[in-house]
This record gives sequence, structure tokens and C-alpha cells, in this order.
Amino acid sequence: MIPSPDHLLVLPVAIPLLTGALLLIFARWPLVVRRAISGVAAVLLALIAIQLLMMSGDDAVRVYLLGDWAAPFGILLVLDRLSALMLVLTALLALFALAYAVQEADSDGHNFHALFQFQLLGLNGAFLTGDLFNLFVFFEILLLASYGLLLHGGGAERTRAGLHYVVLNLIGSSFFLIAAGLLYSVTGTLNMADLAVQMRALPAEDLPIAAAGGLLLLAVFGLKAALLPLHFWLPHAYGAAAAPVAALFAIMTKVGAYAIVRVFTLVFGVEAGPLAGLADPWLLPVALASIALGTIGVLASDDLRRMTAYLVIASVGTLLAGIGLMTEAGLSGALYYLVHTTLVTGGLFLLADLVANGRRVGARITPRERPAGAGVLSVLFLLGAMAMIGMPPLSGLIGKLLILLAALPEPAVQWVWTVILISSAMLLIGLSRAGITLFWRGPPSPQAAPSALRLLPAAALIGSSPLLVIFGGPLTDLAAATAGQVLNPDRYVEAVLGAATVRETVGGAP
Amino acid sequence: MIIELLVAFFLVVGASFALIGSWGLLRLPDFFTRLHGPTKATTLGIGGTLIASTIYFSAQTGGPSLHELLVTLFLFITAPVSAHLLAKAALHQRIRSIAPPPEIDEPRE
Amino acid sequence: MEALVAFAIGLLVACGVYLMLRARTFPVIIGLVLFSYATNLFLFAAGRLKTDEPPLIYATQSYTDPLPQALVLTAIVIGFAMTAFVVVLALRARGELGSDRVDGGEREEER
Amino acid sequence: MILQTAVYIAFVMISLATLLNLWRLVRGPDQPDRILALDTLFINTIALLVLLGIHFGSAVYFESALVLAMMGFIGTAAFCKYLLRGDIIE
Amino acid sequence: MSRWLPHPLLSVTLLVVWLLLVNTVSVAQVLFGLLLAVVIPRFTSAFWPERPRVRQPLRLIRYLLLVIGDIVIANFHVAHLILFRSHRLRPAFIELPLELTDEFAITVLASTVSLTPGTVSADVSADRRTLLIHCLDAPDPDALCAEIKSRYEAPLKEILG
Amino acid sequence: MALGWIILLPLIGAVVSPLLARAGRDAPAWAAGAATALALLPALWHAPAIFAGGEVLTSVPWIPQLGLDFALRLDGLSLLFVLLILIIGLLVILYARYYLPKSDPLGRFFALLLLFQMAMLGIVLSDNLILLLVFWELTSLTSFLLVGYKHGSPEARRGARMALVITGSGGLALLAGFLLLGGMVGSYSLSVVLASGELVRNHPLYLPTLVLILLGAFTKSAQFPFHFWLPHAMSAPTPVSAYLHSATMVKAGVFLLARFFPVFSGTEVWFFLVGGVGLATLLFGAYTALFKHDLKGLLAYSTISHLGLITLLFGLGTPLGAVAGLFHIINHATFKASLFMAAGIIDHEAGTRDMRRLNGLWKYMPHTATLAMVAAAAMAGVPLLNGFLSKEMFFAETIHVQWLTQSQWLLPAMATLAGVFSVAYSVRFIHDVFFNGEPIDLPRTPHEPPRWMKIPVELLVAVCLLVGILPGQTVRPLLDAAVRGTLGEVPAFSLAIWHGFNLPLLMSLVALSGGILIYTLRHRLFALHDRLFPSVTGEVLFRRGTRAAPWYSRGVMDRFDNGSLQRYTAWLIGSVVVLIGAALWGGIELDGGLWTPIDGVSVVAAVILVIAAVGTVVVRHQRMLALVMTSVVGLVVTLTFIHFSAPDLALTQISVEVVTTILLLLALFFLPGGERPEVSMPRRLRDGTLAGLAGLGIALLAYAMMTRPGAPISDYFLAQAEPLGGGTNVVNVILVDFRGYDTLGEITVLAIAATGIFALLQGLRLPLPQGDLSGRRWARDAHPLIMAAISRPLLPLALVVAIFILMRGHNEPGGGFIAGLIAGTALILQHLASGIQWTQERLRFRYFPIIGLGVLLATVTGLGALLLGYPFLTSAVLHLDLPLIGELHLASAMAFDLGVFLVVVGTVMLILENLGRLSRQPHIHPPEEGS
Ligand code: NA
Ligand code: NA
Repeated sequence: MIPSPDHLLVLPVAIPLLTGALLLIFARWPLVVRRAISGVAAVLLALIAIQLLMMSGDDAVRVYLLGDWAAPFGILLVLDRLSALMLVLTALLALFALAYAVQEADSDGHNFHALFQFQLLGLNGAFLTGDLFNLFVFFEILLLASYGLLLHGGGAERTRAGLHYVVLNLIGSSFFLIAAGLLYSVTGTLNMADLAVQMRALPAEDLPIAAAGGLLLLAVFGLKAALLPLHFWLPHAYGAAAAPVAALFAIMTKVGAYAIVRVFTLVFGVEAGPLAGLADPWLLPVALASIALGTIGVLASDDLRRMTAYLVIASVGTLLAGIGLMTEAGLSGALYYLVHTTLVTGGLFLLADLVANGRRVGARITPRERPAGAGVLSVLFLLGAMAMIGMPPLSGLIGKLLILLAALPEPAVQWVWTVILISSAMLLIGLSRAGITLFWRGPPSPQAAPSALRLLPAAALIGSSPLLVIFGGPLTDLAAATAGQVLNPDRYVEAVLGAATVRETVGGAP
Repeated sequence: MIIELLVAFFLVVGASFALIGSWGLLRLPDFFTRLHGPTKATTLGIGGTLIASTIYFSAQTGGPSLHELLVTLFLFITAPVSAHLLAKAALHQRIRSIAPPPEIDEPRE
Repeated sequence: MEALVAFAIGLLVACGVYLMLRARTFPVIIGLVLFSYATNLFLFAAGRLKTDEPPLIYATQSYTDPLPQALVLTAIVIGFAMTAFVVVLALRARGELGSDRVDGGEREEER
Repeated sequence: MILQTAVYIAFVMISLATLLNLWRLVRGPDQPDRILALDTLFINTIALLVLLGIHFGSAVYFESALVLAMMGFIGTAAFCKYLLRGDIIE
Repeated sequence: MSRWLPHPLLSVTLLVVWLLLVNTVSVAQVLFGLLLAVVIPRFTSAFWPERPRVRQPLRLIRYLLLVIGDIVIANFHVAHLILFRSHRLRPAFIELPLELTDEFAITVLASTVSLTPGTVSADVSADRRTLLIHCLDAPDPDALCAEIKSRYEAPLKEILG
Repeated sequence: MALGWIILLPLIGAVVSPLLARAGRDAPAWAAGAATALALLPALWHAPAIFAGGEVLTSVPWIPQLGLDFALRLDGLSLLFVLLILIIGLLVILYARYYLPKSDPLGRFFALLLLFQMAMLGIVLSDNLILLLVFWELTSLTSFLLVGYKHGSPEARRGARMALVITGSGGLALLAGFLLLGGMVGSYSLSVVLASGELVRNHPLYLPTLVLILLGAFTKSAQFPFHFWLPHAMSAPTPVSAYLHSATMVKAGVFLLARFFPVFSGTEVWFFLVGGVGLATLLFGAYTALFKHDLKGLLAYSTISHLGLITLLFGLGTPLGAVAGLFHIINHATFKASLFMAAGIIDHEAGTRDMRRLNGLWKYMPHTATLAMVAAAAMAGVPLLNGFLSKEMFFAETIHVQWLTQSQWLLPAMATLAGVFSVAYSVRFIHDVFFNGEPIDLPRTPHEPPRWMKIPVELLVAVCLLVGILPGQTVRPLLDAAVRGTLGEVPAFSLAIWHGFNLPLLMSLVALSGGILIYTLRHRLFALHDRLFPSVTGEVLFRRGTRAAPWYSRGVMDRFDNGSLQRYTAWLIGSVVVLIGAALWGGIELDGGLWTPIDGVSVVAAVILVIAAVGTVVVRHQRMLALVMTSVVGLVVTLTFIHFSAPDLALTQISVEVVTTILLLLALFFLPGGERPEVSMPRRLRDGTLAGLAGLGIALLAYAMMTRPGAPISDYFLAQAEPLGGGTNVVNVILVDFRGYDTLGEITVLAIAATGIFALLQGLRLPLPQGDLSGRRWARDAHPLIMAAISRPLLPLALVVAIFILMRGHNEPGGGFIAGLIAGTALILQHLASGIQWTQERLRFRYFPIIGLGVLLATVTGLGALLLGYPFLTSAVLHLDLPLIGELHLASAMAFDLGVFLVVVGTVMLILENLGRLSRQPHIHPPEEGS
């Protein structure tokens, strides 16, 4: 039988790539046309992503051999539960961010839609790839697109933040290359599944080199994930970015988290021999420190955008705390929390923009003016804040509970619990102060209230939180199944290294 | 053998010119005199080595291998322009010159 | 030879890092350029050092590892794109912030 | 044998030449001096490539030499333009 | 003719360059070279609108041979100066009044001057009437001036107008 | 599932009532009332079974991962609370309908009230710890919204936030406690937990679990020292106070004590913690209540005190204590709710709650006064009222319990003391408001409230009386059921007014007479109190805390994140150094055996590299010079690539380097630098150390790496490049075929860079330097003749070279990248030599379409394979045997490479040209140097 490659796997990459290229070629077409093209692509991506997620539900690991080269020689796309989940999350977030952007923000600068598509390309590519160096390439794509998007619209604050963000990430990218070199030099391969296999049989004298490579990767991914002390770029960048961009960026830190999960479960996973658990001593402390710092940042913020940015740091910490446990329960909780925090922080960024547009003092947390449409906005803020704090009955609670529970049998339990719970209490203080100051104090603003159409994306993203709770059963099952699959990399390795090319089967080249 | 000798000859001659040009760059007293060394001596130096290469590869492959001529040609076209631009820049900057520099049509500071 | 190359890479890293830690954009960019030279050499060195064994299938019997070369080529081009971006961004910062400082002092200069 | 010796001698001479260029480049004293030194360094490097080609009996160095010649010129031109006008593309 | 081959000489040069590049002469390469020789000048003709009109190609070749010879001599001369007289040089700037008007011709002259004995062209005056030349060792600037004019400028004027 | 409706109906009501707000003020009230009344039905439906000793359980799985089921449990205890919540809820709804101002459409209010009701019902009905917690925190949240209902007032906001933070944080502690408890027992099912008391009490984690759960209970029930939020919550509308802060929400804490009584009680820790806190709260609340001039403030502290009483009762750990506690829960709910409502009526009608101004209201509202007096008497524990009965039981229990081994009398004495104060403030409530002369300066003349506003109070007072007189006939079955639900069995206890002359009765009498005495001495006590207790309370600490938290946080952030990229970079490099250090910590065998001989040329190159690299650092302030040095480094790197068999890399490196140089020169025009270094020695030392360590680490790794023999996958590429990839330049075949996907990504990077850079340059205005750093003005001649004249013929030559490099890339060093760079630089040379305008006039294409087309071409080439049934980017080779020309290989990879070429040309041109255009923006003249 001829194995027909499932071309659906390549579409999450091909669609934004083609769309981006078209948008460049026709950069002078009317904005409305470009919006339509971008929107159609985003919807298509979402549909495909959902289809892929459903496909991944059979627990199979699907492989797409690009260029029809067998692993480990060519580059391949791998669709497992984790990558499918990330694809769906990205697509959904993008859809709402775009829905918000097309109402105004995309006209503030040049080529917004092309950059947006390229951003999606980078994200999807990073989630799908099974090759370490290719991961680097798609990191660069998503970073460069994010630089462009971050700076979209201009302004001093954005420029300063952008400069810091770009320089730090350039350094990070260089370390990625060094890490790739180190790993390649001892394993002779770049395919992550093959790396996993090679890692198991690595001679003792090569271990320090591989360890250095792995730890460098940890630093690189930690930078993307904004883990302490590599987080500095985030509050400034996210606080300054245009709202839909910041909303889309909610997934960016998760790319770092994703990469940590992927590499440190597959390449340095339980079966990696002496290097198994390479990241373990580092992840948890750093994650907890990030929670603490994010929380302090939330308390210190005097701007709703900045506050949301620090919420991202705190939530990344929580996420990584779950991942850092390196157990199925921890990972499962972290994955659920990942979905929650991505959607909700995305919504909060949009909300912050609605607030800023609704008053003459912007998103500053000052009682000088209540935003127009404070009623709806305050409800959204309340929901978002509750979700981020981890108050019931919203998704943050479920996520944090799963992580706390997962920590219970671990030696570090008191640390995890103390930090997460105290952080929650502090967030409660900070967010209640912000909410009261913004929505309960001060005279109403004369600005126009946001239209329903503008509210919709924010409402949908924040409103996902109760849905995540109502469908918490199936979702946590999905997260658990995903965690289970990720923590048993054998199937991944078999699927990748066993994938047959069309060439072999048909015989001869096309 | 003759070919080998030829190659060796052109190589050594070329390298000598390159070295002399660089020596001039080091030893000559001011910028404008230093400019002469590299633009001429070095181009011929490269010319020599390239001729050596042409001969060598023509002999080795059995057919004419003339593509080194392209490099020579290119250098001969560009080297005078580089020198010209450098001199222009130096005149503009009014850097130290043994020969009395002419009044040039340049804005004063 | 390996020691020499390793030394060169280390030196480039050190010089690059030192420059990246400077207070103004231009030296930082130069630092990034040096650092990326080092990185490219490092990745290249992952294929080991072989003289006169270019991976061109016609002449010699043995070839150096071509894969790191392909990777470095990609890295060089990406590095160029990134450098270009950061250069332009530095200019933009100069225009928007009125200064080329990156040590936090640009805020004071704005005033 | 003669050829090999000649190649070695040439290597030594060209290497020496590059060191002399470097000396000028470091010492200056003026900007044109340094650019001139850089330009010469490029040209000597081309010679080095040709030598390598003969040394290894390999033609793969030719393109490098050609491109080096082109790029060296463009670099020097850009530097000079900078000294003259500051704005190199106007 | 001018539409299809705006620069016949350039086209020939490109064909030769192509064949030099591929370092072989085969039917396929000649055909491809011809294709390039036609296409590239068409594409780039706008960049080189003031097409130099070569009146006497044979004299051009003679001129080139002369210059190559001079270059070799120049190199020996300069090498001598560098090695043995570097401290007793009498450098000078001389201003060469130009009779040539064509930009390309002036350029060729300036290049020739730079490549030949002890001289580097340093500047062309804004009115393009004078070429400033730096001489490495010029005991007699006027004589040098005259030599350049007769040896290089005069034939160039005949060839390129 | 009928149980679910108890919770669901209020939720439905919460959704419906605001929707009805447009239909007038009655509609939402009716909806709320109906929802509450309907919710009573299922409870009453199950009541007989519960009274008969049964319990009703229902469970729907929700999030199994979490052990979270939607599991409900109706037993005696929960039935008691359900009835309290719903019945008092009904009364409050009726009351609120008349209490709230006419301007309030009521929809939002009832929605929040019903949401709260739902949450409260959820707490008492949950049979799952997590579910209980969910509802628990929901009550905190809805109470926050209800307290802050009138958020125009600062007191309301402060009170709301305080309540939220204290009870919400307590909820987090509770969460932790529950998780521990669930972990111990192995299940989050309440039924399982209740059956595992023995296990829990002997578990090593018993103490932390208990403390955490108690933190939740104590914060919610306003126990000392967490009590202070409750008085502040009095800024809520009075119906809210009556409902949340007397009858229901504050009872959630004691509910928890009751619920977990069989699990946790009976240990010394329990006794001391729960009893101690209860006692302290009892005394503190009773004492403080006396000194509150605000009616609701008095009631609030009274509530605190009574909650302390209940806590103490549970803390005693005896079955009879628990019985008394449960009984007092009922009694307190009835009299305190009615007192709040009465206070609300007074406030509503008189316009103030300040007892120093309220006097002699008896004359104006005798009916209300009577009701209030009866309720207050119940609060004071006057016989024939329900408060008396439970207080008697309390006194009796204190006597029977051993408190602090030596002193038998201490606990009864303290209980009596609390009773004294309790009587005193009750007397104050009656005398100071309804008698005590004439009202002072009231905003309006008080009169009786509307009829329907009094009905709830009347009903509640009637209950006080009924229970007080006929306890056995009225409350006994419910209490028995509740006791059974709590303890599992009903201990023998007597519920009668008269137990003969005994110690408890004596204590009651002492309390009554002592209270009256104290009240008469109140003025001297007020003065003493003001002197003795300056307001250093938990409240002040809380306020300082909530104010200090942001302040300290800001301090931390400012110190940690000073906005300096240098610091961020230093942390990044430092982290990497640490991580590399960690990897090498155990030692590394540096020499792996591979060794390549060293040669003179390499040494010379290394010397050049060292001098140039160090030189770059040294001369960094002379930026152009630094750039020259960097070029030298780039040249040596190129040489290294060539030397070690990488001609493609060398070609790329040298081309990229020149383009980069042009780029940096363009930037240098606007960033000429020239400032002096102002860096301190410690900073240089720090940076130098970091740089040195990073360099050392990476050099060690590089050496170790290079000397090891490796077994890379590349043999496959070398073997298959020609047969399968159709090319002999393996690097190029990898780039366009084996790893064409990388290359596709890479040209996309270029396209994005071009896009981003273009956007960045739009509208950018920079000061144009009029001369170089030495102050010399720029040369006049923008386009030197000779340069222009030479660069023009160079263009076609360079293009031929570029095409040559492009065409042969598959087999020889070269390819789309290098070709693109060569063509791009040749075009840029035209810009350099003749200017943008001149070049633009001749280059009649726009760059974005070129870039887009390049990406598109590469992508579409890749997609072509799909048509043949092959995956994306599969290459095809077409072998043609043409006459004259010979064999011709047409690989699809060439089309791919052409796409690469287009992108590179377009990107290089777009970037450099647009950078060049910067100087044509409207001028900004630079400020004078040094300013
Ligand atoms: Na009074
Ligand atoms: Na310009």
C-alpha cells in the first residue's frame, strides 16, 4: 500500500506562509481586502487545527516527512496531542486577536497582516517541527515577526521595549545555535527523536557536552518563556505592544514552555540515561521565583497593561512549576493551566485596551476617570482577575489545584504550595485594588463606550474561562492524555524513526 | 617541470610584490605615498599569483583554465577606483601630506 | 589546530559579550556581530575541522561533514536579517528616544 | 618539490604582508590609512586563497577569490563614501 | 540593433566573462552565454546610458597592451622606490588639465594613471577640467604631466572621444 | 438530583431577575422571591427523610482528575442551614424590596443576592471538598460585590475589598487544608472524609491541615484577629448585612467547624485552637460592641462576639458543646437578622445610625421599637427568648469542661464576663436608641416604615419568642436532625426554660445584672476605653499591609528592574555562565583524541583575529574604527571557513559581511558616537569577568567538542546528494532539498525582516549630522565621477557572476543566497555611486512584490510535489538530453533556489535603500554638541 502523506499536517505552516507572501506581494491592496485575506486564513487555520486535534485523539503520533526524506535525515513535522493542542490554542487566540485588530489597530502601521501571518507561521512551525535546528529557524521566524508586531504603530515606549526585547533574543538565539552545535557534535543528529535515542547510549565522556547543550537550551527556552531572571524583556514589551499584538503574545511565552516540555521530556526525558531530568534541579526554583516576581510586579504596577504583563510572568511561573515537577499529574495540570492562562491573559490585554480607549488617562490605574462602558468592562475584568488569581469557579482555580495536587507527593511540596497560595492572595490584593480603582472610583469618562463588536473578542477570550471549567472533565482528561503521551516518548520516537517515505514505497524519485 | 618552474616563479614574484606593497604601506612616510604601494605592487602581486594559478590549473586539467583572469581583471578595474576614493577622502580630511596639498574645492569647517 | 580555533571562538565570545554589556546601541550591535561570528564558528566546529575536504562530490575521497555548514549558512543569513533589524531599531530608538543609550539613562536624557 | 617550496615561500611572504597590513590598520594614524590597510588586507587574502588553491590542487577557492575581490571593493568604496559624505546612500 | 544589443561591446565582454567563469567552452555554455549577453545589457542599459563609443577597437587593444606593460614597469619602479628610497622621496601633487570630456574616458584615464608609474589620481575637479594626481616621486612634475598627456590622454581621446 | 435544584433555582433567579428589571421594581423582587421559595420545595420534600435520620446524596462526576464531583449531600446539618439560608433569604428579599431606594432598579441587587444565596447553599450542600471550596470562594466574591454595591462611597469600597481579601485569602488556606485532607484520606468526598476521623487525627499532617482549615473558617466567621473586616462590611446595604453578616455567610465558618467536628475535634490542639480563638473573639467582640456608636457597628461586634461564642462551643469538643453551638446558630440567625433589619428601618426612617444622635425613638416608631427590644432581649439572653436557652447551655458546658488544668473557674468566669458585656450592649441598643431623651439633629423626622418592611422583622421576632418559650415543640426536631447530621447521633440533652436553680442560671443572673450596671457606668468606660485602646488593631495592620505591599513591591521592582538593557544582558549571560558551569562541574575530558596539525598561516590568521577582536573592544568609542576592526574579524572568519573546507560558507560570510558593513555605516551616520566612556572600574570588572567566563566556558566546550570523533548522519547526505538530490554540492543539496524546509523558513525570516524594517523606517526622523565628529563639514561631491563611472559597467559583470553562482550552486560552491547577495550588493553599489533617485529611476520594480514572489515561488515549488502524491518540498529532477546542448538536469530545487535568490535580492535592496532614504526625511538639525 502506498502511504499517502497526510497533507493536513503541513497546512498550519503552508497557509500562513502563502498568505503572508500574498500579502507582501499585494501590500498596496486596500486594507479591507488584506483584512479579508488574513481573516479567511485565520479561520481556516482554526478549523484545520481543530481537525488535527481531533485526529490526534487516537493517541497516534503522526509524522510528515518534508521533502520525502526519512528521519533522521530530513526535517519532519510531528503531530501528537501536545502539538495539536498548541496549534488549536494558537489558532483560537489568533482568531480573536485578529478580530480585535481589524477594528482599528491594523491600520496604525505597515504590513500588519503579513506580520501577523508570519507570526502564526513561526508559532505553528515551532509546535510542529520534529527537528532541533528547524525549531531554531521557526523561533527566529516567530521572534522576528513578533519584533515587527511589537513595534507596530511606533512610539517611544514600544521602541525602547522593542530594542531590549530584540537584543536579548538575539543573544538567546546565538546560544541556541551553540546548544545545537554541542548536541550535534556528540550525537551527530538534529532530529529530536534521534537525539533521544542517541542520548540513551551516549558515552560517559560526552555527557558534559550534551549536558551543556541541554542546559543552554533551557536558558534559551527560559528566555522565551520569561522565566526569572530572563524575564526582564516581557513587562516592558507586553506593556507597550498594541493590544491585539499583546494578546497574541500571550502564546509567545508558552512557546518557551512548550519547547521545555518537548525537549526535556523527549531528549532529556526519563529514558535519557545519566542525563535524564537534566533540567529538574533548575526548573522548579526558577519557576517559583518567577511566580514571586510576577506577583510583586502585579502589586507594583500602576498600569493595567503592565499589570497584565506581570500576570503573564506569574502564570508562566505557575505553568513551569507544574512542568518542573516532571510528573504526569504535574504536566497534565500545567497543560490545562497553559490553555487557561493563554486565553485569559490574551483577553485581559484586549480588555486593558478597551479600558484605555474608554478614558482619557489610558490604562493607568488611577481613580481619575472611570472608563466608558465600565459596567461590562468591570464584569470582564472581574472574571479575568478571578481566573488569574485562581478564584472559583473559574479555570485558574482548576489549573492551580491540579498543580498543587500534583505537587503533593513531591519533596518540594511546601515550597510550591506556599508560593502559589501566597501569590494568589497577593494577586487578590493587587487585582482588587486595580479593579476598584479603575471601575468603582472616579467620575465616568466622556469617552464613547466600546461597541459590542469591540467587546466581543475580549469577552470571548475571558469568557472561555468558565467554559474551561464546565468542560473541565473532558479537558483535564485531554490534558492528562497529552501529558501521558509526552512522558512516554517511545511512541514518538518509534513513529518518527519508523516513518516510511513515499520514495521507498513507490520506488524511485518523482 | 617547466610548468612547475613557471608556476613557482610567478608565485614567488607575485608574493614578493604583495609583500613589497604591504611593506610600502608600512614604511612610506605619509598617507598619499602609502597609497601607491598597495594599489600597484599588490595588484601585480595578485596578478602574479593568479597567473601562476592559471598555468597550474591549465596544466592540471589539460585544458585552458583562464577564470583566474577574471579576478585579475576585476582587481585592475577596481583597485584604481579604491585608491582614487581613498585619496579623495584623505584630501577631504586634510590629513598630513609631505607633498603640499592643493587647494581643493571643499567646504571649510 | 583545535585549540587555536577554540581559543579564537572563546576570544570572540568574550569580546562580543563585553561589548554587548556597553551602554550605547552601536557597541552593543558590534558586540552582537562579534558574538554571532563566534556562534557561527562554534556551530561550524561541531562538524570538526578538516582541511581540503570540501563536501563537493567529485574530487576527493573523504569529505568534511556538510550538515553544520548548511546550518551555519542558514544561521549567517538569519543573523544578517536580525542584525539589520536591530540596526534599524537602534536608529528608531535614536529618533524616538533622542538618545542611543540602553542603560536606562535614556529616560533622563529625554527630559 | 620546487612548486611546494615556492608555495611555502609565498605563504610566508603573504602572511607577513597581512601582518604588515594589520600593523598599519592598528596604527593608523588616520582613518584613510586604516581603510587602505583593510583594502590591502582583502587583496592579500585573495592571494592567500589562490595559494591555497595551488597548495591543495583544488579549484574551489576561485569563487571565493572572485567574490572577495568584489566585496572588498564595495566595502572600501562604502568606507570612503562614509568619510566623504557621512551618508553613504543618498 | 540598438534595441536588442544596446552595448555590443558589453555583450561580447559578458559572453567572454561567462565563458571564463564556467571555465569551459561548450555549445550549451556558449548558447547560455549568448542569452546572457543579450538579456543582461537590456536589463542594465538604463544603468549605463552614456554608452562609450569605441571608434577604433584595434587601438583600444593597443592601448590596453601599452598599459599592461606600463603596469609591470610601474610595479618594478614603485617596488624600487619602496625598498630603497622610501626616505628620499619627493612626492608632489600635480594638476593635470584635461582635454577629455567624456566621463568614461576620464575614468579610464584616471584609472590608467593610478595603475601606472608612481602616480595615483586623487581627485577630479568639480568642473571636470583638471585631474589631481599624486606622484610618489616627482623630481619634474611638468615633464610627468606632459608624458601622461601624450602617452595616455591622446590615444584615449582618439579611442573614446 | 432534586438537590441540584436547590442550588440551581437561585442561579436561575439570578439570571432572570435582572432581565425583569425593566418591568418595574416588583418584577425582580418577585423573581428572586419565587426562586428562593421554589428552592425551598426540594429541601422540604426531603425533610421528612432527614428528620427520620436519613441523608440524601447525589453525585455527578465533573473533573475526575481533580477528584471534583458535583456531589451534594443533604443531612440534618445541611438541612438546618438550607432552611436558614432560604427562609431568611425570603424575608431579606421582601425587606430589601422596600429598603433600597426607588432609584435602584433592583435587578443587579437581586442577581448578586441570589448568586450569593446559591453559593451559600452550595457550601452547605457540597459533598465534595473541592466543590465546597468553589462555593466558599464564590461567597467571598459575591459578598465583595454586595458590600461594594454602593461603590460610590469610599467606605463601601474599602469594606468590600477588606472582606474580599481577608475571606478570599482564608479561602486559599482552606484550599490548602482541603487538599491535604483529601490527600490524607485519599478522596475528596466529604462522606469519605467524615468517616475517616480516626485516620486524620493520627496523621502526621493533622496539625497543618487543621490550622489551614481553621484559617479558612476563622476568617469567614470573623474570628479574632481576622474579625475586623466584618465591621467594615457594614457599609453594605442593610439587607445584605442582615443576610450575609448575621444569618448566613459568617456562619459558613462555624458551619465548617460543625461539619468537620467529628473529623478534627477531640484533640488538645483542637481544644486550644478553636476554643481559644472562640473565647478571645467572644470577649473581644462583646467588649468592643459596647463602645460602638454606630448601630450597625454595635451589631457587627455583637455578631463577632456571638460567632466567637459558637466557635468556643465547638472548640470545647464535647457533643453537648456542639449541640449548644448548633442551637445558638439558629438563635443568633433569627435575633440578629431581625436586629439588623430593625437597625435598617431606623437608618431608613431617621437618616442616621449614630446612637449619640438617635434618642427617644419610642415615641416615633413604637411598633418597630417593640420588635427591636424583643430581639435585643434575645441577644442579651433574657429568659423566655431563644437566646436565653442557648446561652444557658453554653454556661453549663463551660462549667463541665476542664480548662487549663488548674483553674476550673476560669472559663465560666470569662463566659460570664462576656455575658455581662453582651447584656450591656444589648441594653445600650434599647435604651440609647429608643429612650434616653430626645433625638439630636436628625436629618428627618422618623416614623414607622411601610407595612411590608416590618413583616420580616415580625416573623423573626415571633420565632425568637416561640423557640424561647416552646423549644421542644418548635426547634427540637430540626436541632436533633442537625445534631445527628453533625455528630452522627443525638446525645441526651434537655431543651427547657427551667432547669432549676443551678450554676448556669446564676451566671445568667450575674450577666444580666452586671450588664445593666456596666451600661449605667458607660460614660466613664467610654473615656477609659479611648485612653487605653488606641486603634492598633488587625485592621490597622491590614491597611498598612495593603498599602505597603504595592509600595514595597514598587521598591523591589525599581531596584531589580532599572530599565537598563545592560542589566538584562548581564543576567542572561550570567545565567548561561552558571548553566555551563553546572554542566562542566563534574569535570570534562577535554581532549577527545582528534587532532589537526597547526600551520603558520593559521597562526597568523589567529594573531590577526586576536588583535582585531580585542581592537574592536578597545577602540569601541571610535565607532568607524571599530567597524574596520570588525571587518577584519569577519575576513578572518571567512578565511577560517575556507581553510576548513567550507567554500559556500566563506562566500556567504564575506558577502553578508560587506552588506552588514554598509548597513552599519548607514547607521553610523546617525549614530556617530564620539562620547567619552564614563564607566566605573567595578562595572568594567564585572563585565570583564562575565565576558571572560563566558568566553572560557565556550572555548572549553568548543575544544572538547572538536577533538571528539563523531558519527554524524551526514554520510547519508554525502551518499545520496548526487543520486537522490541531483547535485554534487552537498551543502547546497542539503539547503534546497534535504533541509529545504529550513531554507524556506530562512527566506521567510528575510521577508519578515524586510517587512518589519520597512515599517520601522516609516516616519522616522533623525537629526542629520552636517559634518563628521571632528566638526568638518561633509564633502560637496555626493557622487564622485570615477566611482559612478566604474560602478555602472560593473553591474552587468556582477550580474553575470551572480547568475553563474546561482546556476551552479547545486553542484559547486554557490547557490541562491550568495547569488542574491552578489546581485544585491552590485545594485547597492549603484546606490552608493549614483544615489537612490538615479538608481530607482532605472530599477523599475518594487521590492515587496519581489520578496513575496520569491517566498511564493519557493513555497509553490514545494507544493508542486503534493500533486504527484509526494510530501511538501519533495524535489524532482528532470533529465533532458537535448541535441547540441547535451544532458541537462533541471531540478525543481533550482526553482526553489531562484525563490531564495529573489528574496535575498529584494530584502537587501529594500533594507539598504530605505535606510538610505532616511537622510531624505525632512531635516532635523542636531543640537549643539555637548548639550
Ligand atoms: Na442615643
Ligand atoms: Na542616505
